[in-house]
Amino acid sequence: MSAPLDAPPSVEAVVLWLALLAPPLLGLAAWRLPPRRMLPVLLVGTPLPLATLWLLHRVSVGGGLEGAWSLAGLRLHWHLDGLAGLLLLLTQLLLLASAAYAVGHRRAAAVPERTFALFWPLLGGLAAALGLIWVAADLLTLYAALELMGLTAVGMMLLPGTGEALLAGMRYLLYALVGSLAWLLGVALLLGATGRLDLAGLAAASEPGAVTGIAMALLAAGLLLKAAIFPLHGWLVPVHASAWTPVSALHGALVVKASFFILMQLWQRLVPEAVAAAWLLGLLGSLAVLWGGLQACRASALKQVVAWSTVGQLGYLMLAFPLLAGTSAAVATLAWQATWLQLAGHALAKAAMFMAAGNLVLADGVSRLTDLAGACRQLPLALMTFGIAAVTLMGLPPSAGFTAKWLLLQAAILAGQWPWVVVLVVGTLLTATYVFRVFRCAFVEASPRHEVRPLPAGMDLVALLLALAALGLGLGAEWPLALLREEGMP
Amino acid sequence: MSGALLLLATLGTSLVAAVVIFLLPERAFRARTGINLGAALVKLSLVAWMVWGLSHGREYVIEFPVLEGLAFVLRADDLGIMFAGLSSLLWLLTTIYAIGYLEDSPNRKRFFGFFGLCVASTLGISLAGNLFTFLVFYELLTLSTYPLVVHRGTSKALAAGKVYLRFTLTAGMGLMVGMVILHVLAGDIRFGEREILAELGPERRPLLVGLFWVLIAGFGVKAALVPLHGWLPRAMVAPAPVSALLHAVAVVKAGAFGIVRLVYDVYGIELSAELGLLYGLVVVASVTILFGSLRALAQQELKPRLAYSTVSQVSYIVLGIGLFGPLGTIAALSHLLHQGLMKITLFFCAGNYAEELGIHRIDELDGAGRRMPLTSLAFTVGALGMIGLPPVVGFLSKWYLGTGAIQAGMPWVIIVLVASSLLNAAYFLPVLGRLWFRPGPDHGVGAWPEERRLGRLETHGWLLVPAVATALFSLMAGMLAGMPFSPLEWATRVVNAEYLP
Amino acid sequence: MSLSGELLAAGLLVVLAASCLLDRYLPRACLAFIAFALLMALAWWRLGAPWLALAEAVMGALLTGMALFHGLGRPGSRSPLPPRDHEGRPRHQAPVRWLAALIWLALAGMAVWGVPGSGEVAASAEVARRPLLVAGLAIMALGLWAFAHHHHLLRRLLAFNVLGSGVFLLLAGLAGPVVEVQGLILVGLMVALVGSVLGAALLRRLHALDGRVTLETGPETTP
Amino acid sequence: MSDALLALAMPTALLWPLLLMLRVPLMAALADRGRPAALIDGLWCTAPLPALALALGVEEGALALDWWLFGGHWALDGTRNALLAVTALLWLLAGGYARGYLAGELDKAVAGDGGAEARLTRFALLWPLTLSGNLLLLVAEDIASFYLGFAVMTFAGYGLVVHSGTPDARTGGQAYLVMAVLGEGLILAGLLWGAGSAGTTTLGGLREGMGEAPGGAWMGLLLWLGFGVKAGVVGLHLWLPLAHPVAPTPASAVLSGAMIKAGLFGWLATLPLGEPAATEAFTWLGRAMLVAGLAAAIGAALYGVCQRHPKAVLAYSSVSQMGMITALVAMGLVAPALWPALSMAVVLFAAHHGLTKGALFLGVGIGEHPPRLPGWLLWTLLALPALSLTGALASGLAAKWAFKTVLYDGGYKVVVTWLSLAAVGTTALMARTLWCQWQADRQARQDGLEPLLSPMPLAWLATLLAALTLPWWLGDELVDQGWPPLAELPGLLWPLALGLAGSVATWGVARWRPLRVTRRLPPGDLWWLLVGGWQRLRVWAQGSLDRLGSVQGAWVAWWVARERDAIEALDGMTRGEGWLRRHAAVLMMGVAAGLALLMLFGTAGIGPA
Repeated sequence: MSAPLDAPPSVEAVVLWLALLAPPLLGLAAWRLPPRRMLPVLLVGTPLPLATLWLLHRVSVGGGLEGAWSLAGLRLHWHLDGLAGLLLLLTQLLLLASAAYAVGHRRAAAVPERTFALFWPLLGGLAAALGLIWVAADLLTLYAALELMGLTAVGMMLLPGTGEALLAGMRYLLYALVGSLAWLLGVALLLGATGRLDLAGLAAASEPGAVTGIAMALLAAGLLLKAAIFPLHGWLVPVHASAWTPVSALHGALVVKASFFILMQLWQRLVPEAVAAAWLLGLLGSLAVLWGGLQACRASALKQVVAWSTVGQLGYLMLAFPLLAGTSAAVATLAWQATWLQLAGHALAKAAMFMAAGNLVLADGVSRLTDLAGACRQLPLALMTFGIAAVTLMGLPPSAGFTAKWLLLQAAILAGQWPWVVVLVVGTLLTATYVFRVFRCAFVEASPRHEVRPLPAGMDLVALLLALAALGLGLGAEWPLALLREEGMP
Repeated sequence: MSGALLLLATLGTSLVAAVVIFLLPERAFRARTGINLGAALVKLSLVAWMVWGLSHGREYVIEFPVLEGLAFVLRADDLGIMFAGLSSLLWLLTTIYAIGYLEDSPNRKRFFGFFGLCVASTLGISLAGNLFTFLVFYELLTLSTYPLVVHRGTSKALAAGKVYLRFTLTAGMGLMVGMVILHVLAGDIRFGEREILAELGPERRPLLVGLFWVLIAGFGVKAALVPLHGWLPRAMVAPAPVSALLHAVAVVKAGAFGIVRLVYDVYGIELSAELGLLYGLVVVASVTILFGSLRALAQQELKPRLAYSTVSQVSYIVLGIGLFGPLGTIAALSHLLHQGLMKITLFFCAGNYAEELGIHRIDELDGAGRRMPLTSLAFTVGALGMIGLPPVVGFLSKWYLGTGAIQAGMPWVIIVLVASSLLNAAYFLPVLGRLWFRPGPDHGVGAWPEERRLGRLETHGWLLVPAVATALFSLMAGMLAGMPFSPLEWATRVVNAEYLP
Repeated sequence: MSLSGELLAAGLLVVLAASCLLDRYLPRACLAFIAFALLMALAWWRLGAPWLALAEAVMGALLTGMALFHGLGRPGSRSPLPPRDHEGRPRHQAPVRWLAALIWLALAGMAVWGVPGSGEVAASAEVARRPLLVAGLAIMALGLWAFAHHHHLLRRLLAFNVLGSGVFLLLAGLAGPVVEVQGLILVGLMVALVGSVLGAALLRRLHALDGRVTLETGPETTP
Repeated sequence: MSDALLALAMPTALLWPLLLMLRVPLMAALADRGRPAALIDGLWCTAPLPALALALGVEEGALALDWWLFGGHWALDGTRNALLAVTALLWLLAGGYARGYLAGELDKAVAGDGGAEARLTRFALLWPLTLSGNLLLLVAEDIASFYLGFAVMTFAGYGLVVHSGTPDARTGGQAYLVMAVLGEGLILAGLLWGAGSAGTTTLGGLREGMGEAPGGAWMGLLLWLGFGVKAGVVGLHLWLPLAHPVAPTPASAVLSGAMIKAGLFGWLATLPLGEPAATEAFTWLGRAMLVAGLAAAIGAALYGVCQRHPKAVLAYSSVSQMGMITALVAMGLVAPALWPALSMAVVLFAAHHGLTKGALFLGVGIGEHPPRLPGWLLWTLLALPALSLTGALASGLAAKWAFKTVLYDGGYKVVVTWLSLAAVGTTALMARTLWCQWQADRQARQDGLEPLLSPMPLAWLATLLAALTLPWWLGDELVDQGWPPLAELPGLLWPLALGLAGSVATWGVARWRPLRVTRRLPPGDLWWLLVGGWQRLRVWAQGSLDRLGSVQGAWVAWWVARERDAIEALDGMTRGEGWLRRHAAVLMMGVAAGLALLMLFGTAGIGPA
């Protein structure tokens, strides 16, 4: 985007855009020169989260940043507040982790280097798309970023090239495209009604009514499909089960949540008072929790369990809608914090869990749960990582999942919305059921030993660090949440 | 060392030990043993330091906010340090025991790692300064004990682990919901801020009663109150040190300690009495006491019998809480320690019999007193204490419970106590009779199921020493109950300082 | 631009879209789609968006068409797709799909009728765009129905492309050919193209792997 | 005696037996394998010596130990001294006797009999332990120590009862233990209740508090029955005739002579005897005790004469004698004014019975292994304590005279008459004992005599001597009634005459036509009924438990089946996933429609806002 700027950009803006645009460039560079070790990847990538940290510090001191580009008569807006900054930081950390993991994965899974080289530009594209989504403040940028994210994600899913992966990727592609068209239709209606594309202007110009409502309904349906919320989650599990581990990790952790993020942004700005519809979303979320949990309990392969768990966990996020719609400020603040904490905790934990599961599968050479017997002896670290990540997913202390669940419960109880309390309780128990099902299989002692392939130590380490981060976020939640609280809600 | 640092160091000792153990390779037997014992000793001395400090009026608090209006609080008060002292003392002994017990068995690294985590959680429970912090460690305890329960990896162990989780996780959820409701109602209640709930309006009273029972149910699962006790006898499949820890310190005590905290430090004893909650507690405890004893009587194997005995004995604590009055409170608090000492002795001994002679059933114990005199002596001390005979500590608890019941105007509790004593006698005396007075393989009658001759003494020294030590402790704590820093004295101090109504 | 011309164009668009979506003979359907895309380009031209028209002609008609025919496979090439779609769907589900598409249509229609007059859209242009709006709605509903109805992956790709075009028409019809709309449509076109290319390539691979032309797996595929 | 000395002497007296006990395993460990040490040596026998010295050397004294349990409080006074002296003396002599009695076991052990060695070790360990319990309970003034002593004595005593390990011993031990546990329970209940309402930890406080407490009589009843188990109150005496015959003779002697008296001491220490302030209910308790005591005194005599084992006869005699003492103690509640004088008589009676019964029991052993004494001398010596017990001689006469005068002075002639009737029974019992011993002696003399200078006869003789001379050495205040004038003798001796006459008559009848009744009246009377009832109860309980188990099994099976069904249903549901996957597009339209409808029409809000 080499467009003339309105005003000389601030240092912060420059840093932000550098941080956003660096990954694709790095990705392209890595395509030509694929990294063979983890350390260079980490070294090259580390400045990005550091830059974001600095930006966050600036934001917390001086309030949100915003700005606009002009491009052929179009004005494209962006803004960076606490939430966007935190999500950006989370994204960069996860990308870095999966990039590092991917190096090890390639080596351990013996993927041909040429095949794998494609991973890097796609990763860079995904990083740029996610970053754009967090900071975008108009629908056009959002649309472009969403599509970029969807296409790069599909591309990454297809990389293994197996029949399953192709099939699942095809399904993902079709549904992602249709979902974006539904979203585009909603955008069209909004644009027609208000003539604005920037979020702030849209919020100011739109008035609650049939048009906004229908537009939001169509748009939401599209985004729900992309976010794999029950009952539109059908494409998610096959995709996760067949993709490479770093890809599934990124996808489960971030990609589906980007759609949720957009939906939340629009919903809060345009139809914050649509209580009934918000309850429907909450209901869908609840069903997702139940359905995902039950399916995970019955799944037979390890990665499937993890994938189904994503379906279930995404449901928790949806509970934010009823808790934010038409409730008191106290409830809304609680629910707002809970949602983003849950998102962050789940992102870290899910990535860690996918990586741990990937390590188990890769090292053990089996994918079925029942074949895991003895894993606790042979692969203690991977299993431990899996366990720590599972603690967050179950929402047991001292994890981020726990703190988020505490906030959600508090919000639900304060608002008197008891059904969500039941959902949270049942969801936790279901999660515990499938998580410990894995452990029950792994703890079996009387089993034939099979050969364990040694994995690069970094793979376990990356996963463990992510899981520990999710755990530490539980008690260390005050810093990010304070940023969120200062910022307030849109 | 500042107060906060001391607290963190105490908590961190076992945590760091656990992490280091996880990092060590499986073969590093010596290093692991050294770390285990070193950490246990360091922790014990740190706790002793805090006991000394507390008795000199020092304060030990550390806190930081986790959420808006919700803090993570660690605070050593008299009551907490009592439990901390128990857990660190018994951790040391159990560690010694476990080192001997698990010699040459697989997965020791995992075992000791989670063992350390388990103790760290127990310590966290004892030092928690509000319900939130308590819950954090309470759930952590559930998680860290699971690998210990299923340690053997047999299908029976895994099934027991499943049942264990079903009970404890469900209870944990109930607890969490109850705590959140309480939080919504009254904000962040630090332990000891009893006036917050007491000052709520009368229209909140029914809600408070309901919440109380929800929370009691949550704690009651770990404390194995009937009918929430189902997991405990099944968890017997775990290795002996785990059973010992589970029954004596960690899990059941955590539940009982939670009830203590809830009644004394959150609701306040007066409010609980006003709301009529204590009578219900007494009834629940009485039913549990009798039910546990009756079930124990029906068991043919040693460990299940001990397990049901735990069900019965832990409820003494609850019973003491329910007896609104200083004596009942003293009974509850001191029994927290007393039961730990006695029960851990019994489990150590049961483990010794199983390890050395392969004995699991009671009728295989004939004449074991001659073969393993010190173990049998320790077992005898524990059993007599459970029956409530002086000078073992069990008598003190029973005495204070009985007199407390009279003071509380519930003389029928004495019937429960005496009936429980008789039942205890009925299931322990035959065991003792078999140990000492029946001719067995050492008298030339029959043979041991699986004799192993683990050491030059009657069994492995690492196994023998802890059992004898805890037996001695429970004997001394009873005989020297009038000495300063004895459990009874400390409980009296707690009551005098904080809970006298 | 006369209204009747617009009406004619709109009607032609709908007819082409329908023939593209309903034809079981795939090469013909693809050809219909190319014609449809060219007509779309014409429509853009007439709306006063020449760049968009160019983009539509190049990306929508030419490149997408090529991609589709690549997906179909030349008769001489290795493992071409059967030119006719034999996939059937159980009859009893058809009403549900119709109903869903109609509700969708109704919703969009309600919203569309609610939109004009509220914003900055010029009144003169409004009338001229009305047929486009109707056509866009119809094409969108048709596309959505077809996407839900068809199993054959190529037909689903076609349906998706038609659906996209419908949405673009609606977009232009609602807000006029303003720069924002052009931007959105341009992005949409690019995405559609990439999606079609990717989809067609995938279809080839899948067909080459195990001869499948649908997503269905297992015994539930064709009851 | 100075406090400091007392503070040293009292723990010494209690700890000495324990030290000797600890010496046993040390000796056993030091001894060579296969050459068992002589565990029961002279030093071992000295266990009660410090206590005896304490009892005889100290008049009054108290010792407070703050660190001990709830605060230890040990004391010595008149009653305690007397009982302590008699107890210690009896334990001392019986210990000496045991040296000889167990010499046979030692020989067997040396010969390589592992069982004998184990039994010997056990005996050597438990004897001093039981002793220390017995001593502790006598000096304890705080409830905890008292209960501790009582419990130690009771449970360690079990080991002495089952010493021989035969099935009979097992049965006797079982009866002993069951009744003891029951008694402990009752005592604990009474103590807790009493101490709880009085808010005290000492026996004195308990006694005073109980007299006035509401429900005090019920506490009294619990304590009476609880201690009554040990003291052989009728109905609770079942263990006595079962345990005594099977226990080794020295153990029987201390059981019957010393440990039974612990029950009596329990009454004296806890019941508000002679308290004028005690409530009316206590009078009723006293009456019940009186009736029970007299019933025991007479009933046990009637049942006892039908026994064949001399020790069983003696056990019933103990029940009978303790019944008489119960009746006397009861008078302390019925007529509090009499108690100061009566208490002396009770203690004297108890002391007399303790030593005399000890001598009699030891005599049974002597009859089985007769020393080289002329027959007439031996039989005179054996008959002397019997006569004393009937109240015709020495300490017996003094004791009888003591309570008779007090009761006469108080105007309770009826009680005296009943007691005299009991004395008739005692005479019959003694005659029966001697007869049984005569039978055994004839058998034994054929097997050979043993030398006089072995510990057994010496200990027996010493006991005899101590028993007969009791009034002269025990203490002046206890025998302040002095000796009866000659004119009163017929009044005191007629029961003896009557009893003798009856015995001779019965003997004559029995010679003419053997009485079968002895076969049908086994020792332990009601015990066998209880055992029968217990068996039936167990069968019933087992049956119902089995039924319960099957119900539970069905319940569990039902739940397992439901779980399986649920999982099947779940699997069915999860197949719905395929449907969801295929119809995602339609579902998206549905979701959009639902959302839109709610947006349009549901703005009023379904959910609570």
